[in-house]
Amino acid sequence: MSQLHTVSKSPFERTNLQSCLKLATPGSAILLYEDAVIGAMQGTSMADAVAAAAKTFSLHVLGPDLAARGLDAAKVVPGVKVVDYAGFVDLAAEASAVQAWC
Amino acid sequence: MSQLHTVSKSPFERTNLQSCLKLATPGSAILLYEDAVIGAMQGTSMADAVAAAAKTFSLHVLGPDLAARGLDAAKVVPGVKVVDYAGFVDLAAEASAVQAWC
Amino acid sequence: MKFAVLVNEGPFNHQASDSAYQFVKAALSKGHQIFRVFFYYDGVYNASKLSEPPTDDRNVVANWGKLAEEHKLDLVVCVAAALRRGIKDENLAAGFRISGLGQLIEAGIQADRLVTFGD
Amino acid sequence: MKFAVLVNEGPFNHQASDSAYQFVKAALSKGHQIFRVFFYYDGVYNASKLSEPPTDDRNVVANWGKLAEEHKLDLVVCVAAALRRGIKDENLAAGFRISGLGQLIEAGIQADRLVTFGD
Amino acid sequence: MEEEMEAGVVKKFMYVNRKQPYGTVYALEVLEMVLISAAFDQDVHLVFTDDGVLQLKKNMATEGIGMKNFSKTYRALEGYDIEKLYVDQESLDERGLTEDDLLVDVQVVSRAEMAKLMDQMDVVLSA
Amino acid sequence: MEEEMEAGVVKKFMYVNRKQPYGTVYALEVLEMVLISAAFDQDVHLVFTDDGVLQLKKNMATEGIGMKNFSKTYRALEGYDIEKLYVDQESLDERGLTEDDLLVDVQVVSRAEMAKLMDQMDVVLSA
Repeated sequence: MSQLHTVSKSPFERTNLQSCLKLATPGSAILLYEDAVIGAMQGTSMADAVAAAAKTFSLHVLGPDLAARGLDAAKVVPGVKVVDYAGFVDLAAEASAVQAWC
Repeated sequence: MSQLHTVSKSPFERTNLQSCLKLATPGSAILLYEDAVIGAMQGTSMADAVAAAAKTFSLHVLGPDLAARGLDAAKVVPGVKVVDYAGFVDLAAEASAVQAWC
Repeated sequence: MKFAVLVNEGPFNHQASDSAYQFVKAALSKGHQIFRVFFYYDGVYNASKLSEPPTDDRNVVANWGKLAEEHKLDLVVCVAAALRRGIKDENLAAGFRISGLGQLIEAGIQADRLVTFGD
Repeated sequence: MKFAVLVNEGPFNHQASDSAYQFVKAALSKGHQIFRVFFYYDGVYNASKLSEPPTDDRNVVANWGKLAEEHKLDLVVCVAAALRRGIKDENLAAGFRISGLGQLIEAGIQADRLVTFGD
Repeated sequence: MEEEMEAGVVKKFMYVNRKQPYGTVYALEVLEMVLISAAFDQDVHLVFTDDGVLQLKKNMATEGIGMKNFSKTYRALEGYDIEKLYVDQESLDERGLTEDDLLVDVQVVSRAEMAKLMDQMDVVLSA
Repeated sequence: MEEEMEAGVVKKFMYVNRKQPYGTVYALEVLEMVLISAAFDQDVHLVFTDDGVLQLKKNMATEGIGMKNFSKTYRALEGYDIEKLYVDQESLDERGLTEDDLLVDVQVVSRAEMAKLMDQMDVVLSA
């Protein structure tokens, strides 16, 4: 059982996701939510890095935050799983602890 | 007369300084204050980029914020000028407008 | 499972309190228990009963209060953080109580998971 | 020269209000005029008279009030931002007044420079 | 009132939007500033750069996060004679967006053009 | 009281400090949390990474910004039996700092070691 890491700020605006990727152990779950969801989209300048991360970590993105921002859940980077708030709860329950990177 | 651009957040934490450097016109004044002052120090991983920027822009850093953080004003990147709050006021007065990058 | 939730940002300026609220609702729907919701840093502003958002938008403070009433949630505002920021009994919204940081540590010990929202 | 100042963060959580205060003091010392200090977004929390910081630290709210009294500063809190966040006449600190966003635009027009502090 | 006192003074105001909607309140509260400055008959410019371009994204559906969708307001700006909206191409590119993704007409400019425009302003309000 | 109720339960608590002092209140308010968790006899770990390493910088002089210098508190932690302080070498390097720049004794570890340590925690509080 490993941790769930949550990231809520945009990776275009802050370095939180970078720090998280450096300090999360391989196999950990990571959830992008709030402004961080842009990081899960195909076609962005960081999509390749995110696709690579999806091979090391169990990467998730919060669907309601995608929808609010007009981002299409069908166009997330391959390997990233879309979850709702109930899925967020499940991820937290399945983890050994939850670490917020804001 | 060109603008004064102010940056208050750490360039290690946010991308504000990067954005500022992309959108400020050459010759503009830039002031690093609050957490942004770490960006003015020698020996950091971004010191070379800041030294290069100091050739394009009139780069300043707020001394009281350096001192508060235990950072030595004698060790700022060459070309960066250290000012106090009165100097901040002068920079604002001399500019055509002041733009905050937070 | 027993969850504890920590909210670190005020209402409106950041989405953190909204996300925490949605998380708590989802956890309750799934039959989990919410041991406590603790408000720290600017999170204490979520407990201001004077908050009056535009009527066509959600009311974060009132939403927490209603949820607390329906599910007997323990909403605790940190006394030290609150005093600094001007949240006291006289402007404390219904459903919240003011107490010490020990309540957060206790939540960390008692709950199976502590989930943090906001910086 | 005539300066206007905009403060966009609350006290304590961010340094913005402290920096704005130091800037205003320095500008006054140099003989400049402060046309108005406007508080927007979470900046409205700077006007909470209930704020009680630890006695061994600075008191941001009281400092603004004192400076306003000494130099007849016009400290204006945005009514819309304040209502949302629970700042009203009943908890408004001395030295501040609540008014519309037009006061900010007017300050932008009237002052030679508008200087913003905080996100 | 103040409005009359100011008659005749028209300054170039620029609102620089650099943040997404919903994650923070800035986008919404900037719009409130924008509408007021139009009432003061100022020369209003709106710039969307960095994550700010996401404020103009089509198809926002906010029911799931329980917040109000305020993106209609951008469409209403024209009615207030606020028609100078600028987006920089680089910020769109970085986020995998094109002009077609935006819900209002904007001028898409390069970063260099945006920089030049910014430098001509009298008052810059950013978030 | 609650303290007694909890007697015997000792969890691994970790405080992750990622921000500078003074620019925000996080460093100061995290210390308040740390001191309380010591009073609850928990197994307390403090991590300083990213800009958080600057919280431990020697020679802070805050008179000029009008704020209280609270860096003495880090020195007092030992008196509360809080002795597990970790800093990662990479964060120091990026900021041009060395262990000599820090005002308290810490364990300097690699990012990989810090990652492993984090993964063993029961409760993680970050700022």
